[in-house]
Amino acid sequence: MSILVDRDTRLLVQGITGREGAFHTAQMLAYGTRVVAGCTPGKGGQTVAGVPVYDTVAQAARETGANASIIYVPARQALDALYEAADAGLGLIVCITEGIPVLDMLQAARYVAAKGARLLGPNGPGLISPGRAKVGIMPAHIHLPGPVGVVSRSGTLTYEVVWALTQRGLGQSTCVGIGGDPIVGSSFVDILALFERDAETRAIVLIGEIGGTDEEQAAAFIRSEVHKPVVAFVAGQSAPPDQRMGHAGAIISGGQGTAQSKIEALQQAGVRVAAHPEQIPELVLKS
Amino acid sequence: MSILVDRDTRLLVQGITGREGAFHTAQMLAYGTRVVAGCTPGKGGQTVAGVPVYDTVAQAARETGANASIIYVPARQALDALYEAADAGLGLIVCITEGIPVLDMLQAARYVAAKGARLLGPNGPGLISPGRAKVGIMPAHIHLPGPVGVVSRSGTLTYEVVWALTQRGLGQSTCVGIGGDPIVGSSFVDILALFERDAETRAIVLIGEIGGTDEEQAAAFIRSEVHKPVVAFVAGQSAPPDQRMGHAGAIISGGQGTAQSKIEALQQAGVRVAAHPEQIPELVLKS
Amino acid sequence: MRLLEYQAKELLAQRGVPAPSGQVAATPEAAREVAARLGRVVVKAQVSVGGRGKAGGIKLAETPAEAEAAARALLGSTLKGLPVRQVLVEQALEIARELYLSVALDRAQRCLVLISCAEGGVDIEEVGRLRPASLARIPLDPFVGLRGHHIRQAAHAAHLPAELGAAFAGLAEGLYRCLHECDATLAEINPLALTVDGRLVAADAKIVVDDNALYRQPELAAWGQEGEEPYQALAREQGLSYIKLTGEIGCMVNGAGLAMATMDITRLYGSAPANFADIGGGARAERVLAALRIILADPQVRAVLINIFGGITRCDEVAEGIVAALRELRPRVPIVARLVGTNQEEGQRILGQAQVLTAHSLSEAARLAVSLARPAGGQP
Amino acid sequence: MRLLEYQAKELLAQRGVPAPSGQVAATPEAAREVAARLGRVVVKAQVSVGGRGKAGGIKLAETPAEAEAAARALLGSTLKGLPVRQVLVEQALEIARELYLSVALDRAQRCLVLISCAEGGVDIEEVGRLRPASLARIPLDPFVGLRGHHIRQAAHAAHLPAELGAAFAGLAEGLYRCLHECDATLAEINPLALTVDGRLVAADAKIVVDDNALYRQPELAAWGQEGEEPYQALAREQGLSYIKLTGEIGCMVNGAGLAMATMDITRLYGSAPANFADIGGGARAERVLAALRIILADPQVRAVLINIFGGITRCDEVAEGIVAALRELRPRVPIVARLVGTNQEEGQRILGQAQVLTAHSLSEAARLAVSLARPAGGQP
Repeated sequence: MSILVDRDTRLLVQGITGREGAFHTAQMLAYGTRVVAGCTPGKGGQTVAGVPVYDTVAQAARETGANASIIYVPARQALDALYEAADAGLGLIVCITEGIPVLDMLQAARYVAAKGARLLGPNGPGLISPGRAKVGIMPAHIHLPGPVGVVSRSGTLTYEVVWALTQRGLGQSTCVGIGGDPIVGSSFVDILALFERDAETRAIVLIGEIGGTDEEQAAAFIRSEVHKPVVAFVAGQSAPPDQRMGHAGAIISGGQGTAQSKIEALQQAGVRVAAHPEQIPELVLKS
Repeated sequence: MSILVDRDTRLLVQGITGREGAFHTAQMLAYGTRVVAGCTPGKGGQTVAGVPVYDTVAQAARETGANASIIYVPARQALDALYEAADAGLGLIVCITEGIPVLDMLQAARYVAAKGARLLGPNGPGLISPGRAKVGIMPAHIHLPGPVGVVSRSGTLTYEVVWALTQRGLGQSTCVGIGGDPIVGSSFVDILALFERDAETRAIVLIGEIGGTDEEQAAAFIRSEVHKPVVAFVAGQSAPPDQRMGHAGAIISGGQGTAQSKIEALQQAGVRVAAHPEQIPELVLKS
Repeated sequence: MRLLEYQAKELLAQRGVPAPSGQVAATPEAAREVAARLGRVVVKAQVSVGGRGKAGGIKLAETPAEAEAAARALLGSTLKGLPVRQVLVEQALEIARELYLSVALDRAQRCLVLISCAEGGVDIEEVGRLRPASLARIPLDPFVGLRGHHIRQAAHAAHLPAELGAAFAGLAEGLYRCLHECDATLAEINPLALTVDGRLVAADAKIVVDDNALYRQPELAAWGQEGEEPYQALAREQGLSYIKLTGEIGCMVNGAGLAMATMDITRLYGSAPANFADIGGGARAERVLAALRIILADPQVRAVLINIFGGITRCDEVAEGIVAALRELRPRVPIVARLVGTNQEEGQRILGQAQVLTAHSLSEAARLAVSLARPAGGQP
Repeated sequence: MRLLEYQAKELLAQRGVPAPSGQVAATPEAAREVAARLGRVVVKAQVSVGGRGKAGGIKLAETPAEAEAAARALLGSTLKGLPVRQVLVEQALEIARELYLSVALDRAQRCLVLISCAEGGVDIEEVGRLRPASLARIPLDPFVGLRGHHIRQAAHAAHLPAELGAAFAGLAEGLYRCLHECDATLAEINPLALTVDGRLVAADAKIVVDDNALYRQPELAAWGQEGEEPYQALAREQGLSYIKLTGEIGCMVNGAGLAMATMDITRLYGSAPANFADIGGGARAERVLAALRIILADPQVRAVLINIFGGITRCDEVAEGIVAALRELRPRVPIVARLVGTNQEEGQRILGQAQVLTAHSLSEAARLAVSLARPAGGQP
C-alpha cells in the first residue's frame, strides 16, 4: 500500500502539449506511471509521448477511464483547469502550477471540495509512491520504496530530505507535496490522517515552513490522532516578518506563522524537530 | 414521533415585525409552537407577541438556542434571509415567501444544502405536526393528530385534502408543503424518505401538480424504497401547455410535466391515484 | 413570460450573438421597405408560440412585392389562437447546416444546463427522448457559471468545425450572459445556422423570462404589457392569476393547486373549465369583484364555480365580493359557491341572502355548476 | 505587496470609503501648501510598514509652517529601515471613538473574513490573542461574498450607534469591493474614526495586494515598481525571488523552502544570512549570473553559499553561470557551492576547474562558508 497514488492510478495530464507538460509526461511514463490521456484545448487528436490528447477533460476521462489529473497549465488558465477536472469527476487533482491568485484559489478549493475530489497544491511538486507511480515533477532517482511517509510544503527542500533518507536506506511509502501557496487543497492534517491509516507507513516526516497555522493544526492533530512517530523540520527560522519568502504562503504576518511557534507546537505534540534537514534520517532511525 | 418539527423545535421568525410575520407568530404561539426569537434588521430590542426581536439571526440563534427558522420576508429580501439562516447554522429553514426569482433560488438552494440545512419552500405553506408544532400559515383547526403523512406542492389544495382526511377521522403525523416554485429546497423524495423512516406514519398522501418531474422521481423512489401505502392526487389535468398555472413551477413545457405522465408513473409504482381530492380519504382507508 | 422572436434577437445581438439583418414591421408597406433594403427575405409572424413554420407563419419572399404580400397575409391574422400584430422581415440565410444551442433551467438537477446538438431546427425535447446520446446537456454550477470547458464540450457535441471554436465560444457566452442579465429561465437558439460562407447566425431565438424577476427587469416587463388584452391588464393590476381557457365553467378559486383541482373536477363531471383564476391568499372583496368581472366577460362562460378554502382568506370577505359583483354585473349565468374555513358560516349567510347557490363539498358544487351549464334536458 | 497609506486611501475613496481631506507631498514646500488649504493637519511618512506612529513617522502640525517643518524632518529620513520619499498631509480629525474594520484572508478556514472590533487604532492581532471575544471574525463564502447580515453582525460587534448603520454598510461594501477589485488579501481600516460630528472616516488604511494577481492589476504593479531599488528591478526582470537581509552569508538556492533551510543553517553555525535568494526551477546560466550580481553587490556579504538540488535545474547550467559570474564580477569574497542532482558530476567538474570551493552536503557547505566569512582566527 501507499497513499493517494499507486499502480492503479490512471493519470490525465492537463496542459500535456506545453513544454513542462510534455517533458514531465515522458518522465512519469518512464517511471512507470500509467499516463492514459492528456488534455489541451484545440489539440485534440494529437499524441504526446504516445499518449492521446483530447480537447476536454470530460471526453478524455470518459474514453480512457482516467481517475486522476495533474495540471501543468499556466497560472492564468489554472482556475478553469481546476473547474474542468472537478466537473469531470476525477478523484485526485494535483496542481503543479505556481502563481495562481489567492481569490481564484478560494473559489476553486471550495468547488473541488464540494465535488468530493482531493486537491494537492497548487504550487507543489506533486507526489510519488516510490516504485509504483510518480505524479509530479520530482527527480525520480532520489526515491526508494520503504516505510517513511513524507509530507511537505516545498519542493527542493523535500528532495533534500528524501535524498538524505534514501542515502541512509530509509525508503518512502509516499512523498506528498501539499504546495507552498496560502490556499492549498489539502492540509498537513489531511495527509497525516491518510498516513496514519496506511499500513505500510511506519514513520512520518513533516516538512513545514513559516506562514499560516497549518503546522500548529498538524501538531494538535498529531497529539490526538497520530500514533506513528513523526519527525519534523520547519524552514524559515531566520526569515523576517512581513516579507514573502519565495512561496506565496511563506510569510509571517501579524506576528503569526513564525517558525518558533510551529516548532514549539510540534515539540509539545511529541514530534522530534530537526535542527537542519540532514539531521532528519537520524531522528527517524531513533524513533 | 413526527417528522421535521415537534415540541422540541425552537423556532425563529425572520421578518417577525412585518404584517404577515407578526400575525402568524401569534397564530403559531397559540398553537403551542415554541417561537423563541424573531429577526428584523434595525428592530432589535423590540418584542412581537412577547417574542424578543434581534437585528441578526446569528445573535438570535446564539442567545435563544433557536434551531429552526421560518421566513416571511418579501421576495426581494428573501435571498439574503436564506443566506443568513444558513450561516447561523439553523438545521431547518422554512421559506413561505412567494415570488423569489429562479436564478436567486438556484444559488440559495445550493448554499443551504452545502451548509447541511434542510430547506422547505419557498412558496409553500410550511409544515405542521398536529398537536405538537405548527411552523407555517395553514389554518390549524383542520388538522388532527394521527398516522397519515401528507406532502404537497400547494397550499389550499392541501388544506382541502387534510380537511377531508380529518372529517373521516384520519389524523396526520406531519403535513409538509414543499412549495410551488420550480426550484425548491426539498423534493417529494426527500420527504417521502423521512415518512418511510417515521414509525408513527402509517400511510402517505402525496399531492402533486403539473410541471417538472418531481412526481416521476417520487414514483421511482416509491417503487424501490417506500413500503408504506401511498395515495396521490395530481392537479392540472385540464391545464394547457406553456402556461404558468399560478405557481411558478406549475407549467407544462416542452411536453414535459403533464399530469398524465405523473399519474401514470405513480400508478405504475403501485400508488393509488385519486380522481379528485375528496376521494383521497376513501383510498387511504382502503389501503 | 416568453418574448417575441425579434425581442429575443435584439437582446442577444446586444451581447454579441449575431442574427440575420432584419427589422420588425407592423404594416405590409413597412415590410416592403425593409425587403427593398435586404433583398431575398423571410417574413415571420411575431407571436410567442412554437411551431410557427408548420402553421404557416413563416414565408419566403424573393422580392419586396412578395414580402409585402406575405406581411399582408400574416398581419391581422391569427396563428395558433394568437393575433399577429408584427412581422419580422429578415435577410434569408444560405444555410449549410443547422445546430442547436440553449441554456435552460434543469429543475431536477437544480441548475442551469448548456444544451447543444448537431441537429438544429428540430424539437429538441423530441431529440432528447428519441436520441438522448445525440445531444449534450452540460450542468452549470450556479456559482461558477459558464466556463471554457463547458463551451468546448458543447462544441464537440455539435460537431462544430474547429475553426469556428472562437465564434461559437463568443456566442455561447453571449447567450449565457443574456439569460442572466434578463433573468431568463430559457435562452435558446434553434436553429443556430452555419452559413455556406462559414458564419454562425441565430436563425431563430427564444427567451423565456422569469415572471418572478420582472420587478428588476422593467424594460422586459414593459414589453410583456405591450400586447396585453384589457382583461389581462386588469388581472395584473389586481394581483390575480388568470388564464383564459376554452371550456364553459368559469372558475374562481383561492390558491393555484386548488384552482387546478377545481378545473379538473369540472372535466370529471363532463364539462370543461373556461379559465384558471387564482385570487390568492387573503383576497378582499375588491379583488373578488375584479375576478368575477374578468370571468363573466368571457362569452363562453355558461356557469361560474367558486371554490374557497379559507385560511388567511376570510369567507365573509369573499361573499361580500360576490354579492357586490351580482349587484354590479348582473350576470346572465348561474353562480355556484362553495366556501369552507375561516368565517364560513357568515359567508354562507351573506350568500344565502343574495340567493347565490351554495354547496358543502367541492364535488357537489362542481356537479351542480356543470348541470346548470347545460341547456335544460340536453347536452351542452 | 503592501501599498502605501495614501494609495490605499485613494483606492478606497474611489469606492465610497471616506478618508480625511488630504494630499501626498514629496517636498516640505508642497506639504506647507497642502496645510495652508486644510488648517490643522497630520503629516504622515509614507512607508509600507506598521507602527509608524511609535517610530515617529506621524506628526501633528497646527500651522502650515509646522507642517513644512514636520515634512522636512520626515522626508529623506529612514523609518524602520525604509526611506521616506513622500508624506501624506491630512486634515486632523476630531475623533470621538476609534473602531476597527477589515476584510482579511483566513488561511485555515480557506475564506475571507470580515473582522470588526469596538477598539480601533490597536494591534488587532494582539486584541485577538488577549480578548478574542471583543472582536467579530465573520467568515465570508468565496461564492456568496459580503451580504447585509454579515455587515449587521460586524456593526453589532463594533458597538456601532444604530443611526450610523447605513454609513457603515456603505463603507464595509466599499472595503470588500476594493479588496476584490484590487486582488488584495487584506483591506484594513484601522482606526476607523467616529468623529465628534458623527461621521465614519478611515483615519488609516492598509491594503496588501496578492503578488500572484499583479498580472491583472497593471496600475497597482506600476505603483509597486515606483520606489523599487535597482537590484529589486533586476531581480523582478530575471524572475528571481530576492530579499535583502542583515547578515553576512550571501545565499543562492533553487527553491523557496530549500532557500529558507539554507539561510537557517548559516545561523545554526553561528552566522546569519545576508539575503533570501531563490533562482527557481530550471534556472539557466544567465539567471545565475544575475543572482550572483545582486548578491555580491551587497557590501555586507562576506561569503557566498550556493546550494542547488538539481531536478529540473541542471547542475552544469548552474556551474556555467557561477563561472561566468566569477569571470565578470571578480568577487572579493569566497564562494562555496554544493551541487546535487541532475548532471552533478559535470557541474562539479566545471566548478573544480574554476577553483570554486565545493562541498558534498549542505551542512558541510554551510560550515565552510561561515568559517570563511570570519576574519582569520577571530570572531566576525
